[in-house]
Amino acid sequence: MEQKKKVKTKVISQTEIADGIYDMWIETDLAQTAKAGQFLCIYPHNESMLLPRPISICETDREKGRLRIVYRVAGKGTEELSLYHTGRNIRILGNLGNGFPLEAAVGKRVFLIGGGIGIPPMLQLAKDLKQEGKAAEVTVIAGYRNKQLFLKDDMGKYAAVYVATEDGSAGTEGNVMDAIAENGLEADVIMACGPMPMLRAVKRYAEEKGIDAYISLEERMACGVGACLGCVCKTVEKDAHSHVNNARICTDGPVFSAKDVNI
Amino acid sequence: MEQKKKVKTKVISQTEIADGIYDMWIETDLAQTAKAGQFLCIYPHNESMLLPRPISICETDREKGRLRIVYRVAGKGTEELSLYHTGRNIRILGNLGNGFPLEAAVGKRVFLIGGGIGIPPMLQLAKDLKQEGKAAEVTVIAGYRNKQLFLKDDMGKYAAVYVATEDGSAGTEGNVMDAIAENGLEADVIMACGPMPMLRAVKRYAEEKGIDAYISLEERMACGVGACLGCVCKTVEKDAHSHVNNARICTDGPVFSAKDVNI
Amino acid sequence: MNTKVKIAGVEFKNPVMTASGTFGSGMEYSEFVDLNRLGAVVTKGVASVPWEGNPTPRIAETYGGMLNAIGLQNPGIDVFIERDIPFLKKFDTRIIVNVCGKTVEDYLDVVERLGDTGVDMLEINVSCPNVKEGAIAFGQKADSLYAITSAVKKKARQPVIMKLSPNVTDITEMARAAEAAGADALSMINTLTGMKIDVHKRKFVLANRTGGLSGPAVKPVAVRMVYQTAQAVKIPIIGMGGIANAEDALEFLLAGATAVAVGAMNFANPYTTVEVAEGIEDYMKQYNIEDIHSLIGSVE
Amino acid sequence: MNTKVKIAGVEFKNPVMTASGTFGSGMEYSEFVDLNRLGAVVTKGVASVPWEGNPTPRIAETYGGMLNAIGLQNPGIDVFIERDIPFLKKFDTRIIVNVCGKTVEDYLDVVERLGDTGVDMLEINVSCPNVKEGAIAFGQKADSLYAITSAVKKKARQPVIMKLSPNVTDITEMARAAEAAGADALSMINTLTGMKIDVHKRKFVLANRTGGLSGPAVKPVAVRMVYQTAQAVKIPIIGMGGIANAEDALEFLLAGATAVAVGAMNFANPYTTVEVAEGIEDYMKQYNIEDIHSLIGSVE
Repeated sequence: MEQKKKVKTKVISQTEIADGIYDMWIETDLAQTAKAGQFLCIYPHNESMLLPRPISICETDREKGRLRIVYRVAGKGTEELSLYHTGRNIRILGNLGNGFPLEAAVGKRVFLIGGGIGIPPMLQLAKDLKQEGKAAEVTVIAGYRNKQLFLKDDMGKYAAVYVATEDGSAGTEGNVMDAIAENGLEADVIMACGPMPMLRAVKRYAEEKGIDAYISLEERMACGVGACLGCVCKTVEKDAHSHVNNARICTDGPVFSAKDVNI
Repeated sequence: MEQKKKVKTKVISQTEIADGIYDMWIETDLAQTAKAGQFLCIYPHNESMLLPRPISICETDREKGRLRIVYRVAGKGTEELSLYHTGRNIRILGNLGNGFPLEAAVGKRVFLIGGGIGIPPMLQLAKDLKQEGKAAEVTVIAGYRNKQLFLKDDMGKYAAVYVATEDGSAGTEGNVMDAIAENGLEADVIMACGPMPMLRAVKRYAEEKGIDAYISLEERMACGVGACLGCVCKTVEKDAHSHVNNARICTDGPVFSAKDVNI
Repeated sequence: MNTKVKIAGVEFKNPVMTASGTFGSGMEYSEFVDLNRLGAVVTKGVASVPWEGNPTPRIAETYGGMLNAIGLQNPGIDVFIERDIPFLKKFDTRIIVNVCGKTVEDYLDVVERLGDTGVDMLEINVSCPNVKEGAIAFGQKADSLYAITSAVKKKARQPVIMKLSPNVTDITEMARAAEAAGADALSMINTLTGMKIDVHKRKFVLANRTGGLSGPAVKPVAVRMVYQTAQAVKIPIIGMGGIANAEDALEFLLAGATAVAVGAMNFANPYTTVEVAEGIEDYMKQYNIEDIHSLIGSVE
Repeated sequence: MNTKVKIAGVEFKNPVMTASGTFGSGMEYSEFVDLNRLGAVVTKGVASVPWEGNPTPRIAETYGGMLNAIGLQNPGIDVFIERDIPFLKKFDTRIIVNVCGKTVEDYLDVVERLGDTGVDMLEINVSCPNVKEGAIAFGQKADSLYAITSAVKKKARQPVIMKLSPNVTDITEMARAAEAAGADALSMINTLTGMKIDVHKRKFVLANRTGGLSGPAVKPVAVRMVYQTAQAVKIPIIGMGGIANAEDALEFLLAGATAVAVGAMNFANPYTTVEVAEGIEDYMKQYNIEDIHSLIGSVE
């Protein structure tokens, strides 16, 4: 595994692609090694905020050496971030976490399920699976609040995309599971990121179908590198670090096999 | 007295005019009422710093509605300030303090004595005295560290300027009192701003000559408006606020008659 | 929508007050905010005679906060009664006078003088960390807090608020002592004792060496102490410590405070008090909260 | 130029250590900093058996600081001895093991197990605010602190550092109790107990409700306590609380600390420890200070 590092770099561009959803490209050689499902920690400039903000990687451009993040403004930290203009200094720590297991998709029909701000990592994942070409079939199911279908077209370049919206303004009215049912979709393995209720539904669905599911979890973090033990999740087996069924989402995850965690 | 107010406005321009000395013009209608010797409080954007930075007004442009400040980078707050580019938001509180008493100069030969970062307020003061034309003669004596004679030419437009430098690289080697002696200068009243040792020398000199001196004092401040009682100086008479010989530099000053304060 | 709160029978138009020592007697800040918009003005501490306070520097900025060591400079009760109270009476807001002293007699003297001045409440400052004599000592031992509280209660013609020090092992022990002695309300927290050193001069930044830490830096400690105290006593609490905006104030109300006070942040923004009062109303509208009492102590 | 300091006969190449619980056992941060550059690594607290710690959320950001309520999750002494100590022994730095427990016996059990492991010192954590049982109780009463300190000293084969809680009325009373009971050194401050409330959800942010406040916000309190303690006891002090850079560390040294520890700021910048060590050397060069001992306690 390549070494993690904190770098001071620059914002290449930023645009608001949906209400409160921002799309930023960052210049960094971390792009060379970034894996789908990994995340960055971004340090606010306003020093009243100490802790880095964990944000998942949406897309990587290895040739140009740049990373893309798509995030929702949820507080003071992401609000500051949303104001960064082209050329603004930005301090990031990366690449963090394990990422999704591409090998698990070999020869399989794969669901990529993203809910809300859990959609972004699905873009790079779809891209990688398409380029590797080892998956039998890749289908994205994305759950949105409304018809502001951010990243849908990007993902459409690499996979079939089915949409669910809470207000029914596009695709299936309801959640991602409703979209799967309505469209009679089938898969042999699932990779998912999104709110906890969605991940629980995915875990249940995978158990019923007897298939594997890999889910990306989140929790309040401090260090982002596995030292503070802040961001743990309950595991079925004893975790390697503390031997107490508490795995560290930032380092043992964020992606876990659904059957290994109690959520 | 016009009302004090806190305003969010913009930086018009900023340049470094000597090592670590910055020259900034700020857009604000506070310029209409600003008096020489008054100061502004500037609030840092980096919220790890709560308190406003008191900075004296160097020059006012009433027609264009802009204020000029010239300050030294002395810490994190002024360092942030020094990075503001044209158009940057800036939050200021003004106009604060009493300013120099122009009426005391009527018909008199006036010394304007500035030391280091105490020089800036002397520019607007020289300008006002020149424009009022009621002073018999206005002479500026400015003490610098070295031959980086910031603001000398500006002040030269309104008064004769004599210089002292610590390293002797320009004008009289030594301090402002040495320059007065070396050039055999005379005055009937003094207005001064600068480091405490200089102000003490000015107070002594005025006492020996039996003339009035008005000196601008500084002290660590919190509120800048007379509420916190942080920035007091020792007064000969009981102060009006607390009746304990502790006047508030931010509101009763910063300009005091030298004979009224124990420094 | 009701924002009125009552403490010891005194009604406040809203729960937003000023923290003693950060707002003078209102005169200076009346240039920036309409004092009629505030629930109460809590005055700078006043003693039986004028106090000089500590030498300068009295102020030091710290990360997310500030240290002060003013040492309760004040003009004494005579000037205060003749100048400051009449000024405050011109406004439609409650007047709470912060009382300080070096001996029990000092406190009682001031309390007595205030008896017929028509001020609404008294806040007894037994927790200022910046005066050597008396003061803080009263606020860090339960038995002496009990003693001074009952002595003040005997003399006071107005309801009595005891202002508690956070520099204690168990804030609830102090709160229970004050309540047992008859205090009508509690205000907390006063400042945490702190120190700053100039490493280049290798000197204390404050002439007094130590000072009182306030500002957003201390808010988590203050909210915790208000919550613990609200669980331990029945008398109302006025919560303070780093309140910069309505959300900060709401944290204190949810933790169990009946009212809140804005302190150091007046210095960072002279409009803070009124912005907090308006922000609380906006929050109540946003969540359709009819009566502010449904917020008090409602955290789960 | 000498940056070496000695505590209870143990020499440290420089005074910069890590604060327990913020640096794991060094493994994670060894990806960012060269552990050989540190005076010592102070490990995450270890108990006699694995501890699960508290439910999540365990972390909350506050203004200029953070709250944590990890609850001392740890793998227990067996795994620690077999995995973490060998890892740390690969580096040329001192190893200080933080010991936690719920009963005196728990502490003694761990202290005994560490006796022949070749670690350099023990830090006894009697001040963690996040575990219900034992722990904090030992650290807030002078008599129980005295009792556990002397019990540990009887069993310990290494010098003993007692880590003190700042949540007390008089830190010097606690410090003197530990010294009287034979403690070889003191470390301070552990975290201040704090709370954060989400006003929109009207819920506690931390599952544990309260957590320990650390970060630059608390530095003035920490510096003050180190200074007061240095005046009160003869044993050396390891100072910590919000150290973000060399100037912060120097404040603690000038206040009387013999060494310093970097805690929460490792999270804000993983290179902080080494930057502090280098910054102290730069400062000594700038002011021509030959021996770091001339800085310790030199504030005026």
